[in-house]
Amino acid sequence: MTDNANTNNVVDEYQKTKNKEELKGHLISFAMMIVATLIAFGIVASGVMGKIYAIPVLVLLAVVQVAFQFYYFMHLKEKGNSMTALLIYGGIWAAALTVTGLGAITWW
Amino acid sequence: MSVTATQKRGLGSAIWDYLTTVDHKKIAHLYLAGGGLFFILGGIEALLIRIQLMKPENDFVSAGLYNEIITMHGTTMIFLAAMPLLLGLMNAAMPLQIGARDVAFPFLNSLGFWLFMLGGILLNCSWFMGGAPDAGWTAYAPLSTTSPGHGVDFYILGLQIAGAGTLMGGINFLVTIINMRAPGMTYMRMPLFTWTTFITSILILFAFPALTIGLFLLMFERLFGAAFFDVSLGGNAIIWQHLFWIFGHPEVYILILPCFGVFSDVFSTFSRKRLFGYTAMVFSTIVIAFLGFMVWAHHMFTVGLGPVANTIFSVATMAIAVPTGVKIFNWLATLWGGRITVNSAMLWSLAFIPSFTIGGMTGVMVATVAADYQYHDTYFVIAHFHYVIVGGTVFGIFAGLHYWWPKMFGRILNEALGKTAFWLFFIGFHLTFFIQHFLGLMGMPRRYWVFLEDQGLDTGNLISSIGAFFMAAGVIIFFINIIYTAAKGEKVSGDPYDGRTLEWSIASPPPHYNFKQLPLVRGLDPLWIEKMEGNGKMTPAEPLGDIHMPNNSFIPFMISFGLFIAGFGFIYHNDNMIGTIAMFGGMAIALLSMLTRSVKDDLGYHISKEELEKEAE
Amino acid sequence: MKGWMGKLKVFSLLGFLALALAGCGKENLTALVPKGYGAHTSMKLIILTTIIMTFVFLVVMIVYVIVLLRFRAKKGQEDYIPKQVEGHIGLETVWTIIPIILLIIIAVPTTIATFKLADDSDAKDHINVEVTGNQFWWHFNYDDEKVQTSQDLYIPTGKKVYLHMKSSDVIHSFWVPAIAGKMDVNAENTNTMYLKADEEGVYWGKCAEFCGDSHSLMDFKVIAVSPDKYEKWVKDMKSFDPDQKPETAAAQEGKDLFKEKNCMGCHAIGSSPIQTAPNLTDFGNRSKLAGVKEPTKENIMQWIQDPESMKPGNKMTGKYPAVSKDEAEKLAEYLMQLKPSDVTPESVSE
Amino acid sequence: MSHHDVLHPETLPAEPEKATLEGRNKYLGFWFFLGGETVLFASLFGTYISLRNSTADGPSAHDMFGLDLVFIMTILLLTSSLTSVYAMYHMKNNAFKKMMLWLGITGLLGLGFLSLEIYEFTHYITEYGFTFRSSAFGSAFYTLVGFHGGHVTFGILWLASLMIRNAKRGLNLYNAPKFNTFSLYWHFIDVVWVFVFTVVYLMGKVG
Ligand code: HEA
Ligand code: HEA
Ligand code: HEC
Ligand code: CUA
Ligand SMILES: [Cu+2]
Repeated sequence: MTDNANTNNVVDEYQKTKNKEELKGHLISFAMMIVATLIAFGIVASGVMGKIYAIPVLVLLAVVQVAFQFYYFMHLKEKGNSMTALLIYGGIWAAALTVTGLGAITWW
Repeated sequence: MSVTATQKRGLGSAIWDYLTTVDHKKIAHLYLAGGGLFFILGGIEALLIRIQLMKPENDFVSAGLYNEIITMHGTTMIFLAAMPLLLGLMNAAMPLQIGARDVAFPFLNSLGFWLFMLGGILLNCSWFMGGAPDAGWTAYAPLSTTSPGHGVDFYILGLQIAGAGTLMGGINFLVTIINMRAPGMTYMRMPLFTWTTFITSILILFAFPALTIGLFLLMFERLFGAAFFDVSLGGNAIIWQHLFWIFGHPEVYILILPCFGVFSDVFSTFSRKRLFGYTAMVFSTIVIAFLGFMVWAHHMFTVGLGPVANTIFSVATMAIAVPTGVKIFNWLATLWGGRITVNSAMLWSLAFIPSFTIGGMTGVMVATVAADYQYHDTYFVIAHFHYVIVGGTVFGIFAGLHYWWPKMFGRILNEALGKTAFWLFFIGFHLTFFIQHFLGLMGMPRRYWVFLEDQGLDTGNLISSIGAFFMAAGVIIFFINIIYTAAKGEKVSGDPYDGRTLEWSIASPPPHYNFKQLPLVRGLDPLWIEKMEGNGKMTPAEPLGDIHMPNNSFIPFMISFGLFIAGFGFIYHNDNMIGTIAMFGGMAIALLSMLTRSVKDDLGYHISKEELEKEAE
Repeated sequence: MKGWMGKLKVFSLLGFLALALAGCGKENLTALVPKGYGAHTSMKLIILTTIIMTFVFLVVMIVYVIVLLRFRAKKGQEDYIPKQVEGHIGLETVWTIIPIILLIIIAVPTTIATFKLADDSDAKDHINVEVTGNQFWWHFNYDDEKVQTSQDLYIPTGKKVYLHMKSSDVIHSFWVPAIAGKMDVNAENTNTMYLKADEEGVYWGKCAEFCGDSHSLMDFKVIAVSPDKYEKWVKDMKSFDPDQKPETAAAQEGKDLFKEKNCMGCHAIGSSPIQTAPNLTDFGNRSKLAGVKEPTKENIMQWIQDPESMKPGNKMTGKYPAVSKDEAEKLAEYLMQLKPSDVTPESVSE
Repeated sequence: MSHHDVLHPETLPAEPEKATLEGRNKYLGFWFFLGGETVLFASLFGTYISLRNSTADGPSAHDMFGLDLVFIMTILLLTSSLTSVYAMYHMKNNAFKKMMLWLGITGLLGLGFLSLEIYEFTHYITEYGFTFRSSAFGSAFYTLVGFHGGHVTFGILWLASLMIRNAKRGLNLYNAPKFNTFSLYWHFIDVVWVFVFTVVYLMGKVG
């Protein structure tokens, strides 16, 4: 097997350190996501919180996780992605309306 | 491939060329032909409706058949006629307007078309296979979940397939506009039609998934025994209404916004003026789209959502009148002080202003919730939406066709025929639909197969029916015009109207690579700027070089065809073995075609600089 | 051809046509001649919005006509290049603000009216009727009074009558244009609305939500009578004895057939909880047969023998043994003499 | 740029996935697709939320759901998101083999997730007789979670075909965008799962 990728590997050192730093950011955000997940499961498993408090907290934790995913793992924060980000916000807006609409007013 | 080479080839290879084309200009032809065909179908269905309602207690068609006709009329007109015709115009003009050689995803573009076409054919096969869908274009559960036969299944599968195609079209346009604009073509220099294509695509992207899910739920319910809408198992049929209208309301703006773009371009071209209030026009388009997602429940005022929800949605709906009004007045201001030429394209556009304003105003009237308790589900609503859809969308499509016809085909549509068609249609349109406002208030609900004698509804319905025939006459003359023009129409240059935007800076019809050299854009109405500065033509932004072109491909057709077969399979898999085989076989065809696509590298080809030089002007 | 002139002609023609069109439709059906609280409420908004819309339309049309008169290309203007105006912030503001004001003028009374129409806090002090929508007929249950009826809804004038509406199958919509706006009748929840009629009369009701083949034949009547007559009607209905012997022999035979042919399996006569088919207690007083046909003997016979020919897709067809012409006549005879009360649609429509 | 440059570039730029117009288009187009998917899943979530108590006397969320299994599934999927980040890191460093290795691990974690989900479904069906047709809640549950599972399945198939097709080719400007789109997709699946476990399982347990 010829791995010709290695023969022309000219990613320079500067780039490599930059990539590495990015990776560090990813590791931290991964850790945060795990923590958020643990808290979420913990709340439910231990039953320390009443329903009225638990649900908003759970939703909040989910939103935090998603922000990490979007911004770090999926690189939404990078410049040049502003149009993408704008549109995704549009999508999230439409999605939020949909969920509220269906979830809240169906049974009114 | 030069123009002469294209002409020399036989019919077979021409068909093959269209089956495999990934050229947005040819895909535009396909969309226009397909959409036109379905427009005639939907129009014939409309005539049948009007014949049945010509006199009280008519028995021209049976109740069951009538319900199939109105369902198919609404579904066909919205999904298979209006939208594809608009996508056709977008494909024909938008890439040229931004100075692009191509769209971002030529392959997807072709796939989008074939999905629409085969989805539409699948839907219409229902006529020959035991009956068309009969639950209205809105397919409210539980009427749709309990409708016997396979009609509604055809509706589900047909729209699912066609809808997937539309979604792809939307994504393709978005990326094209963001990534492929010519040098200097900033967002705020884009022609209004490009802007509205952009915003419409966003609407498609965020609205269609709700329909997709709605249709999935309906399909699971009808074909696989799910219980989303089945009250006896805890289901709730109102969910369907929400999903449908979360899609459905943005959908009506999908229908009108592109036409707003057409009118903006036409008005500014034929009054020889720059569009008045360009920024306000762009901004109002965005506001309409934004608000468009927050008003869906205005179709559900009588469902019993309660006064809080009803008033919120009512006020949000009315708010849309503001940005739309901004548009109307900016158009008037564009015309004001201009040098107005009235040709066919302009006639349709001028007629749009009063017609659409009436439709918009009745829109605000039906948005007035406590009054909508009277209007809802009556001919008043029918009148409202035909005023906006026919007076807005259909007029816009006609205007766009007349406007860009010379660009697309190199020949200009005949003016005398064009004007005759316009007047017949215009008069017929008001005759048909104005009276319906009164019919509704006088107590005529919609989707009524017959109306009874002695209810004061006879004259109104008769007038309405007569009007429909005027419209038919107009449409027929328009088609005669097309044939006439194809045979002996006047040939025109690249810029027959003293145009302002980039599409008029190249030949008619454009070469398949559009721009030999990408133009350098120096402002809004780039061609006009160059003309005013005495250059007469665009300055190139790059030296002449090789042009990269995508390869033709038969795979889009095959994928769509596979899904088409699978569609039949899903519908019949509960009935017999052939259905099951078709289901798996069709999916296999589609998946294998997709796999072929992903495994085979497709890098396109290059037109060399030398060839381009040889093709010199 | 001159665009604007043609258009003007068309518009004025249409205007006259509209005026000439028999006023406002048929009395007691049209929403344009309101005779009940809900319809008045809607009508006020209809008038308000129509005035505002006419104003807006006139403004648009005046500018439009001026534009077309003044700015069409004239001969010798081929090379004229108009001033390329970018826009005007002041104008933009004006045509943003004025519509907003107009909309506020509409929105405020709309909100008030909507909350008023939805207010059911005083329901228990009034008459309450359970309404059931069925493909393709209506059932009315006066639960407090223990009275059942179908197709014809009797209400007292000047009083609020609360309707609690539910469907037994698909969605329907209850609409009596002259008295009140419509409300959907769903299977998953009970919707409430109220009627309040100004004056006596037989009002046409329609099903406004698409519900299948005979959606257009799902008419019903609201019979508004004076409160005294209403009390009498309730009393008569309550005291009706389904077992009482019919006067003629043919009717008696019809009564027997009604059992024999299994009509009783679906149709109740008298106050019975059965709701699979219209309650026929006061069938002899019905203003229409099956909601839409004249209740003549011939029509009733035809209905009994072949309901499909009158109402496609109805739920009676094929559910009972065949009925001969003779039998149908007797059944009709029996059903037509079911007149528990002299408070009838005729008694108010004169 | 000639074909040769795309398939056999002399050097790979820093962000190979966005170096060509095709690559940039793909990247952007895929983001938009995910935007559409957001509304798609929102519609399913909305439906689920409004039907989650409509059990028609059948088993309810509280009766059935156990947290242990879901926790393991969550960790598997979250980790797979991280491993795909590693893969992209190596892609940017032009280390093809390492990229393939991490992609492989990602796929395996996905498979693990999927098997647990299948196990979970069969468990509900056999233990509780809780099916797609049991109640509106049943339909909504299997549809929502199943749609997500379907996305995972599709992702695994997609990954497999990408890895097999490119096993012998190394990285180039033609396939780098493809790997990158896959990783976007995979993160998105993870995002959706965060909401699935929150809304369906955790909130189901809470009541
Ligand atoms: C092209 C399609 C299109 C467009 C553009 C619109 C535009 C609007 N529509 Fe319409 N509508 C439909 C297509 C469309 N609609 C369809 C198909 C249905 C029925 C579906 C079905 O049930 O089958 C429907 C139904 C429908 C309903 C539901 C009625 C019912 O079933 O009871 C409502 C209710 O609010 C509504 C409102 C509006 C409003 C407020 C606008 C506004 O956007 C209009 C805005 C425009 C103007 C107002 C005119 C210009 C403005 C000015 C000159 C400024 C000044 C004006 C004022 C201050 C008023 N529409
Ligand atoms: C884009 C959308 C669109 C368009 C363009 C139209 C166009 C027309 N529509 Fe309608 N319509 C709907 C969308 C549309 N419609 C929808 C969504 C519904 C609701 C459905 C439902 O309730 O579910 C509806 C419902 C509807 C009804 C109410 C039915 C009912 O509730 O019972 C009526 C009744 O008059 C009607 C009439 C018409 C007429 C006369 C036209 C005319 O403008 C048509 C003009 C065109 C022609 C007349 C074609 C002429 C062509 C030929 C004659 C062939 C010539 C042949 C060759 C050239 C080869 N439509
Ligand atoms: C399946 C049960 C069923 C049986 C059995 C049945 N009917 Fe009916 N009937 C109905 C239904 C449902 C309607 C309402 C039809 C409609 O309006 O859509 C109806 C309507 C009627 C009406 C019109 C009622 C009105 O209020 O105007 C008459 C009269 C009638 N039936 C008579 C009969 C007679 C007589 C028989 C027996 C020979 C009979 N029915 C047997 C179901 C039944
Ligand atoms: Cu009942 Cu329409
Ligand atoms: Cu709407």
